[in-house]
Amino acid sequence: MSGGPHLVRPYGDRRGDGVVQLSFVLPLPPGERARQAALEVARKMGLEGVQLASMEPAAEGYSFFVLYGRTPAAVDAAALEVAEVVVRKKGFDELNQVALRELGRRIVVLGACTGSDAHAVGIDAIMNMKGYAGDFGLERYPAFEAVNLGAQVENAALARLCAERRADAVLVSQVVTQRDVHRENARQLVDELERLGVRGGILALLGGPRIDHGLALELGFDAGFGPGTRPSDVANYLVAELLRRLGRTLH
Amino acid sequence: MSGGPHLVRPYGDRRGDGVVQLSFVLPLPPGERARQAALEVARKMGLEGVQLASMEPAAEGYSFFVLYGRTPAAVDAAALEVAEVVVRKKGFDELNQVALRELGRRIVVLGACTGSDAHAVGIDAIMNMKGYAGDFGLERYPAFEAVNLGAQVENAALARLCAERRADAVLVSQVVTQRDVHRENARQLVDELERLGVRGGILALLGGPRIDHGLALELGFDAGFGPGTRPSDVANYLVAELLRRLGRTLH
Amino acid sequence: MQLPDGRAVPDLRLDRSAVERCRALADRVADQVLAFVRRHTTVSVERSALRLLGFHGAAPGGVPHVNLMVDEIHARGLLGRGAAFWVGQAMRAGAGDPMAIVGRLASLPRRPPAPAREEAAAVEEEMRREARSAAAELRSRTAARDALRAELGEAPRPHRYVIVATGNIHDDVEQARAAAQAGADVVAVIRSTAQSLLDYVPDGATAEGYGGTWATQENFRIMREALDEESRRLGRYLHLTNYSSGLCMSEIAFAAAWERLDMLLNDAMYGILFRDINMRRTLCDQHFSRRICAFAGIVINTGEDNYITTADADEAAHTVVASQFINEALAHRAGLRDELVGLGHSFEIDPEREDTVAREFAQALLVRTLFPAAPIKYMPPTKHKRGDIFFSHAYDLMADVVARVTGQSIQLLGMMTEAMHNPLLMDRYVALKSADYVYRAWKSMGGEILFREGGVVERRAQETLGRARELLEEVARDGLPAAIGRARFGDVARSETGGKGLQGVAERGPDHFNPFLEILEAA
Amino acid sequence: MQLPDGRAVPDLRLDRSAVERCRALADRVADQVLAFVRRHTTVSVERSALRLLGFHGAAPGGVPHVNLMVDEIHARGLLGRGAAFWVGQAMRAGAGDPMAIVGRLASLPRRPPAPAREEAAAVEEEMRREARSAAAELRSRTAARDALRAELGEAPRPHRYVIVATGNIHDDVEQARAAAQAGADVVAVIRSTAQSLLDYVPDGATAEGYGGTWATQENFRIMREALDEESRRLGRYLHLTNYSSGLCMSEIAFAAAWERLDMLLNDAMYGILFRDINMRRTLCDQHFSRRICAFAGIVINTGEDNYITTADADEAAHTVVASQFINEALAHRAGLRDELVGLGHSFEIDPEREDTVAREFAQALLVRTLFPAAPIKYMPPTKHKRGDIFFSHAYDLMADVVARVTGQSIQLLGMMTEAMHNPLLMDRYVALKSADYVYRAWKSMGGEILFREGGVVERRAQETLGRARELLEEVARDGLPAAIGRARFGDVARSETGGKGLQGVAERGPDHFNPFLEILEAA
Ligand code: B12
Ligand code: B12
Ligand SMILES: Cc1ncc(COP(=O)(O)O)c(C=O)c1O
Ligand SMILES: Cc1ncc(COP(=O)(O)O)c(C=O)c1O
Repeated sequence: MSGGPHLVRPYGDRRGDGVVQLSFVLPLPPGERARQAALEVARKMGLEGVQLASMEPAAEGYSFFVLYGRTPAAVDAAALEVAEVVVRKKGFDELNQVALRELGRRIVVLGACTGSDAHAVGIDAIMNMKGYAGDFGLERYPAFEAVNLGAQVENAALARLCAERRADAVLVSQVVTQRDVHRENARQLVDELERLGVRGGILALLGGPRIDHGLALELGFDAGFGPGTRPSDVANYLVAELLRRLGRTLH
Repeated sequence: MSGGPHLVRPYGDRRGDGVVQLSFVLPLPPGERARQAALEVARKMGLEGVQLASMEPAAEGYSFFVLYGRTPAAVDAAALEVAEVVVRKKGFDELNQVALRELGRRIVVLGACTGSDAHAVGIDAIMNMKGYAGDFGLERYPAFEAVNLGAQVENAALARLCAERRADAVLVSQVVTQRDVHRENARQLVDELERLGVRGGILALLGGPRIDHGLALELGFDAGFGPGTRPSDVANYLVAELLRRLGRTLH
Repeated sequence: MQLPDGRAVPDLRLDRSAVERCRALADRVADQVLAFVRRHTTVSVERSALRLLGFHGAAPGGVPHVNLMVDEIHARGLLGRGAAFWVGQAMRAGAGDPMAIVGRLASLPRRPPAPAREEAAAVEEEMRREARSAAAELRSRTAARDALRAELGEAPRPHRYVIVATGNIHDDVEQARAAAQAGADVVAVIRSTAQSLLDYVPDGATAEGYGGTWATQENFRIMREALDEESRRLGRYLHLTNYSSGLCMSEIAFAAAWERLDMLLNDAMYGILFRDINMRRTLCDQHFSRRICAFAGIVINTGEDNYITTADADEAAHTVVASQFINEALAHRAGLRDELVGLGHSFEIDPEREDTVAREFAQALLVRTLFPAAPIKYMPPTKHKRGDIFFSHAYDLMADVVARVTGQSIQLLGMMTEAMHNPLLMDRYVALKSADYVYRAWKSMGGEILFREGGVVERRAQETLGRARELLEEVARDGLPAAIGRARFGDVARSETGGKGLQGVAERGPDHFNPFLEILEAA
Repeated sequence: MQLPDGRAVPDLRLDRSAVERCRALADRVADQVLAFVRRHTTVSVERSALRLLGFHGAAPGGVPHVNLMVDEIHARGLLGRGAAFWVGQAMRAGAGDPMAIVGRLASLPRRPPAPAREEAAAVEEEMRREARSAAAELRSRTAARDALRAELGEAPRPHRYVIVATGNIHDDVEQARAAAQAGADVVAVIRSTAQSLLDYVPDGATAEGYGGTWATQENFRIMREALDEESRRLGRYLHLTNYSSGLCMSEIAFAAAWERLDMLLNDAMYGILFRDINMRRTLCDQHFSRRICAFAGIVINTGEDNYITTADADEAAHTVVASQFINEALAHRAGLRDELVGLGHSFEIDPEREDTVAREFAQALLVRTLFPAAPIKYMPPTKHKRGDIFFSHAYDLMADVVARVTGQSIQLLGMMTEAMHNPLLMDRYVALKSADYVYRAWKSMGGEILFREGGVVERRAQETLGRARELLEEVARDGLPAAIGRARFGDVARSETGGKGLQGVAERGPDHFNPFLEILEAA
C-alpha cells in the first residue's frame, strides 16, 4: 500500500455504494409490524435505502428476514494496524539443512489439542507425517523431533511434559470455542508453563479455525494460526523465530 | 399487542442475543488487512463479538466476506406505527351482490403497468379472468367492469382514458425500480390525473414487488399492494373504500 | 446419447417421425414468413446498409446520421428503391460529409425523375465497391476474434453466462472483469430498459441507464476491448453478448458484428410478445440481422425462455419447443449453421409443485436431443424466485444440476437475488462458485444416469413433443400471425398490424438496391 | 429396489455371496466380543440395575446415589456378585433411604461372610420382584410413547433430523419447538462437550453447558414433555434423541428409556476412537445399553459417519461399511430388531474433487441396499464445510438430493454454518425449507433413475463392498482390538488396556446377580 489513506467501502453494483446483505430472526410473527421492526433494526445498524427482500415464517412467533441496504461505513485500509505472522518460506530440504546446521540439534516440538476439546484433525494436520493439503507434517522433518499427543490433553500434563522434554515449542489446538472455553483453556496452559518456570524458554503457538495471531498474542502465546494453515508455515515460523531468539536470522 | 412496550432483538441461539448474519464485498485482496477492514466495517455497523466466517477471493482485488455478530439494536415493536391496508374479506358471490346492490352499477376499473415497464404479469394476476393463486381476477367479477391495458402504457394516455371512461379506480403496476424510476413514473400519473381534474373522483392503487402501502401514500396514491397480493384483496378493498366514500360501510 | 462435443447425456427415446414432421411444419411456417420478408424492407434494414457504408456517426443532437438520411428518404416514399441508392446518388452529386448528404436528400422532390440507366448503374457499382471493401474489413475483424478464440481456447461446456447491468459502461467493465476472474465464460451487458422500443441506436459511451446500459457501438467496443485483454490475462477466451431484439435489430447486429461480439440475443418473437413491436417490421429486421450474424459468425440466442415467465412453465412447455423449431427454420433461411443457432429454454416450473426436477429433466433433455448441434442456452429460474436468497440459491442449484447432466451448451447462471435487483458482484461470485462445484461433482453423471423406460421423464418428454407438433400443425395451417393472435405463445396476443414500428416497413421496388444484402445473400 | 416402506430406489447389483460372507465374518467378530462381555460387568452396568430399582436421585454434592453405592461395592472388589445383591441385602437389613444404604455398604468388610443360602435367595427374590414391577412400569411408559406415535402418525421418510445445542434446556425447548414448526421430524439435543468422559450422569435440569446441554434424566423429561405437546399441536409425531456413547452408556440408555426417547446415539466405537474410552469397558456398557434399547423400542444410531471426519471419506468408505456389519451383528446379539438398528453413514467426500456425487450415490445406495430394513441415518457434509455459507448451503443440497434419491430413513440436515457454530434458529429454518424443496422436487426420482451397468456408481459400490469384506476378514481373524490397534477405523489407534474407564470393569462372579439383566435377556 502507498503512503496515503486508502478509504474502502462495501461494493455491490457500483464502487463505494456501500451495499451489504443482512439476515436475522426476530421474535415476531410475519406481518406489517414485523416488517417495520426489521427495517428499524437495519436502520439502527446505520443502513440506508434498506430493502426488505424477504420475511419468512421461521416458526410460530418468529420471522426470518433477508435485507439489503447501504452502509455509510468507510474504513481506511492503510491506517489499520495488522498483526500478522509473516514467514518468508524455504523449501523442505533447505529449511531442514539450515535448521540443523544453525542449531546443531533437532527442534523438540510437542503438539496437542487441549482440555476437553477432542478435535484432533487440526493438530494432526500440522504434526503428522501425512500432513495437510499435500504438505508434509512436522513429524516428517528431520530437523524436528515432533510429538503429537492428540486430543483431550490436560494442560497440567502438557506443561509438565514440556518441562521434562525441554521442548523448544508447544503447539496447541483449540477448536471448540463456545462460551469462550478456548480462551480460558489456552490461558491455563500459559499459567501452567509459567508455574513451572519454562514459559520463557519455549515458543507457544496457538491454532484453530477461530484463532488469529492477534487473539493468540492476547492470550499470552507467541503466535497464532488460523484456518488453512499449512505445516510448512509452522515449520518456517519455528525455525526463523528460534534463530531470531539466538540472535541469528534465517535467510 | 398489549399496551406496554414490546422490545425485540434479533435472536440466534438464545433469546435476545442479537445475532445477525452479514455479507459484503470490499475492494481489497484477501489477506490480514482485508480481514481487519471487514471486521472494522462490521464494528462500525455497531456489531459486537464479530466472527469472520469467510473471506473469499471474489476477484482480483476484491474479497467477499461472510460475518456473524451481535447487534445491540433493540426495537419497541409496540411503538412502531404501522400503515397497512386492512380488508375484512367477503366471499366472491357475496361481495358481488353487495357491490351491485349498494352501488346499483358496475365498478369501472382500469389497470396497467406504466411507463417503460413491460412487466405485465403482476397486473395480469390482479385483472385477468384467470387470476392468481387460485383466486379469480377482477375481470371475473360481475360487479366490476375491469379493463387491463397491459404494459408499457403511457401515463398521459392512461389518465385520459380514466377521464373518458369515468373510471372509479385505476390500478397501476410498477416492477422496475432501478434508479427509482417507479417513483417518478407513479407520481407522473397522479399529476396527469390532477391536470385532467379527475384525481378526486378516482381511487388510485399502486402495486408491485417493491411497493408497500406507506410508499403508495407517499407517492400520492390511495393504497399500495406488495408481493403476494391476491385479486380478492383488491376487490374487497375497492368495494369497501367506494362504499365508505359514499358514506356507507361494507358489512 | 453422445453430443458432437463428446459429452454423454442420458438417452431419450423419441418418435423420429414426429420430429421430422415438426421440422417439415416449421419449414412451411418459415416459407410464409420469408415470402413476406423478401418483398419488404425497413428503415432499420436500410440504415444497416448505410452503416456498412461507413456512416457510424450522429448529429449534434445525438440523432444518428443514418436516421436523418433514411427518414428523409422514407418521408418521400422512396425507401423501396433502397437507401444506398439515394445516398450514393447524393454522394456522386458531390455531397461529401453526412450532413451534406442529408441536405441533398431533404431536397429530393416527392417524385424524383428516374435517373438515367447508366447513371443508376454507376451509382450502384460505386456503392457495391464501397460495400465490398467494408464487408472485407468486417470479415477481417471477425476473423481476428475467431483467431483469438482459437488461440486461447474456450472453457468446457456448459459455458457459464452472467449478466452485468450497472447502467454505466465503465462499472460494467469492472464487474465483467471481476466475473471473468471468478470463472464466467460469457458476459452479457443488459440494455437499458426499453431501449428496444427506440427506432435508433444511441451513440457513444454512456454512463447512465435504467436497469441496464445503453447498447451502443462504442460501448460494445469498450467492453470487447476489456474482455480481449482479460482473456489474454486469464488465458481463457471470454465471450461477449448483447441484445438486438427490438426496433433496431439489424443495426445492433451490425454494430455487434463490427465490434466482434460472440453472441447476440436475437428474436423477433420476443419483441412481438414482450415489447409489443409490430410483427411484420421485426420479422423483416430479424431476417436481415440474422444474415449479418451468419456472415459474422455470431451465435444468436432466441428467447423462448421468456414464454414461460408469462405462461405456466409446465403447461406451456410445448410452446417453447414449437417455437424453437420455427426459430431453427428461420435461422437456417438466414444462412445460420446449426452451430450458430443458440435456441433458448429454461428451468421455470413452479417449485411449489412435486416432481419438478423430473419434468425439468424431461424438458432440458428433449431440447438437447432435438437440437444436438445447436449451442442451446439454458436459462435459470426467474419467475418463481423469491426474496429468500437461501431458497433461491437452492432453486438455482437444481438448475445447475439439470444443465450439467443434460449437457447444455450455455448456462445463464441463476442469481439468488433475482427477485430483488440486477446482480451484485457478490451474487455472481456465489453463483459461479456453486456452479463450479456442481459441474465438478456431477461431472460424469450425464453418461451415468439412465431414465426408466416409460418413466415420468420419458413420458413427459414425449407428451411435450406431441403437443408441440399439434401446435405446429395449427401454425403451419393458419400462419404465424394468426397463432400469435390467439396468444399461442406466452399467453400474449398480438395483431399483425398492431404494435410499434409498422410505419417503418416499406415494399421493395422492382429495382430495390441494397449492396449489403447482396453480399450477405452471396456469402 | 423397493424398500419395506414402499419407496423405490435405484437398483444396485451386488455380489450376494460377498454380502453373506461379510455377515458371517461380522458374526464371528460379535462372538469374540460377546465372549468377553458375558464374563464381565461394569460400574455403569451395575448402576443401571440400581437405577431400575428406583434410585434416581443424587446426594447434596450432586453425586448420584447409585455412584456412591457402586463405588463402595467396587472399592471392596465385590462388584462381581452384583450391586443389586449388596443393596438388597442392605435394605433387608433395614436400610431405608439411599444414604443409609450407602452407609451400610461403606461398613461392609473387605471379605464379607457368605450369606446363608436361603438368605441370599430371599434377597434376590425381593430384588427380582422390585425389578419386575419397575420393568413393567418402564414398559407402560414406552407403550404410551408408541401409542402417541401411532395415534399422530409419522412424517414420510427421510425423517428430517436437526440438532439443538444452546446449553440451556429451556432455550433448547424453544428452539426445538421452532424447528418442529419449521418441519423437523427428529430433534437431537447435543450434549455438553466431553460429558461422555464423566463416569456419572449429572442430575436435574441444567442451564449451562459447553457446546451442548447436559444429558440428564430431568432434561430428557422436560424436552420429551414439550415435544409431546408440540406433536399434538402439529398433529405429527416428533422424535427425540440424545447421546449415550461414553462412560455412562447404559445409564443414559436407561434414563432415555424411562423418559420415552425415540432414538439414541449409541456406539462403543465412537467412544473408543474419538473419546479414548477403554474398549473393554465400553463394549460391556454398550451391550447392556443396547439390551435396554431393545426392551424399550429405542432406535440406536451408530457413529460410522465419524470415521470419515478423521480418515479420508473416499479412501475409508469401506471402513464405514465393515463397521456397520459389525454393529449390526452386535445389535442383533443385544436383541435389537433390524427396525431398531439405525446405522450411520455420511456425505463427506472432499468437494474439491471430481465426480463426488457419483461416489456419494454409490456409498449411500450401497448402505441402503445392504441394510434395507434398518432405519439408516444419513449425515451431512461437515468436515469440508467452509465459512462461506452460500457454498456450504450448496454442498448440503447435494446431500439432500442423494438422501432423497437413495431412500435414506433419517437425514440429519446439514447446516450452512457448520464450520462456525452450533445451529442458529435461522440456520435450521433455511435447511428445513431447502430440504422440503429438494424432497418435493425429486419425489419420484428414486424410481426414475437407473445407474448404468458397469458405470462409475456401480463399480465404486462393488469396490467398496470388496474392500469392506477384506477388512472384515482381518478383523475376524485377528479380533476387533487388534484391528483398532492398527488404526483400521478413522485412522485412530487405541489399545485394549488403554483409554479411560478400564478400572470400572469387573469379572462376574459365579453367583453374579443382576435382576435387570435377567429381565432384558428374557424379553
Ligand atoms: C471433525 C469434527 C468433529 C469430530 C472430531 C474428530 C477428531 N478426532 O478430531 C467429531 C465427530 C468427534 C466431533 C465431535 C464434536 N464436535 Co466437532 N466438528 C468437526 C468438524 C466437522 C471438522 C473439524 C475439522 O476436523 N476440521 C478440519 C481441520 C483440518 O481444520 P482445523 O481444525 O481448522 O485445523 C486447521 C487450522 O485451524 C489450523 N490449526 C488447527 N489447530 C492448530 C494448532 C496449531 C498449533 C497450528 C499452528 C494450527 C492449527 O491448521 C489446520 C490445518 O489448516 C467441525 C465443523 C467444521 N467444518 O469445522 C465440527 C465442530 C468443530 N465440532 C463442534 C462441536 C460442538 C463438537 C461436539 C462438542 C458436538 C457434540 N456435543 O457432539 C463434539 C465433541 C467434540 C469435543 N468434545 O471436542 C463445533 C464447534 C462449535 C464451536 N465453535 O465451538 C463444530 C464447529 C461443528 C458445529 N458447527 O457445531 N467433531
Ligand atoms: C417475468 C419477468 C420479466 C419478463 C416480463 C414478461 C411480462 N410480460 O411481464 C421479461 C422476460 C420480458 C422481463 C424483461 C425484463 N426485466 Co424482468 N423480470 C421478470 C421476473 C423474472 C418475474 C416478474 C414477475 O412476473 N413476477 C410475478 C408477479 C405475479 O409478481 P409481481 O409482479 O410482484 O406481482 C404481484 C404483486 O407485486 C402485486 N402487484 C403487482 N402489480 C400490481 C398492481 C396493483 C394495482 C396491485 C393491486 C397489485 C400488484 O400483485 C401481484 C400478484 O401477487 C422478475 C424477477 C422476479 N422473480 O421478480 C424480473 C425483474 C422484475 N426484471 C427485471 C429487469 C431489469 C428486466 C429488464 C429491464 C432486463 C433487461 N434489460 O432485459 C427487462 C425489460 C423489462 C422492462 N422494460 O420492464 C428486474 C427488475 C430490477 C429492479 N428492481 O428494477 C427483475 C427484478 C430481475 C432482476 N433481478 O434483474 N422480465
Ligand atoms: C431474445 C431476447 N431479446 C431481448 C431481450 C431483452 O430485451 P430488452 O432490452 O427489450 O429488455 C431478452 C430478454 O430477456 C430476450 O430474451
Ligand atoms: C455415535 C455417537 N455417539 C456420541 C456422539 C457425541 O458424543 P459426545 O457427547 O462425546 O460428543 C456422537 C457425535 O457425533 C456420535 O456419533
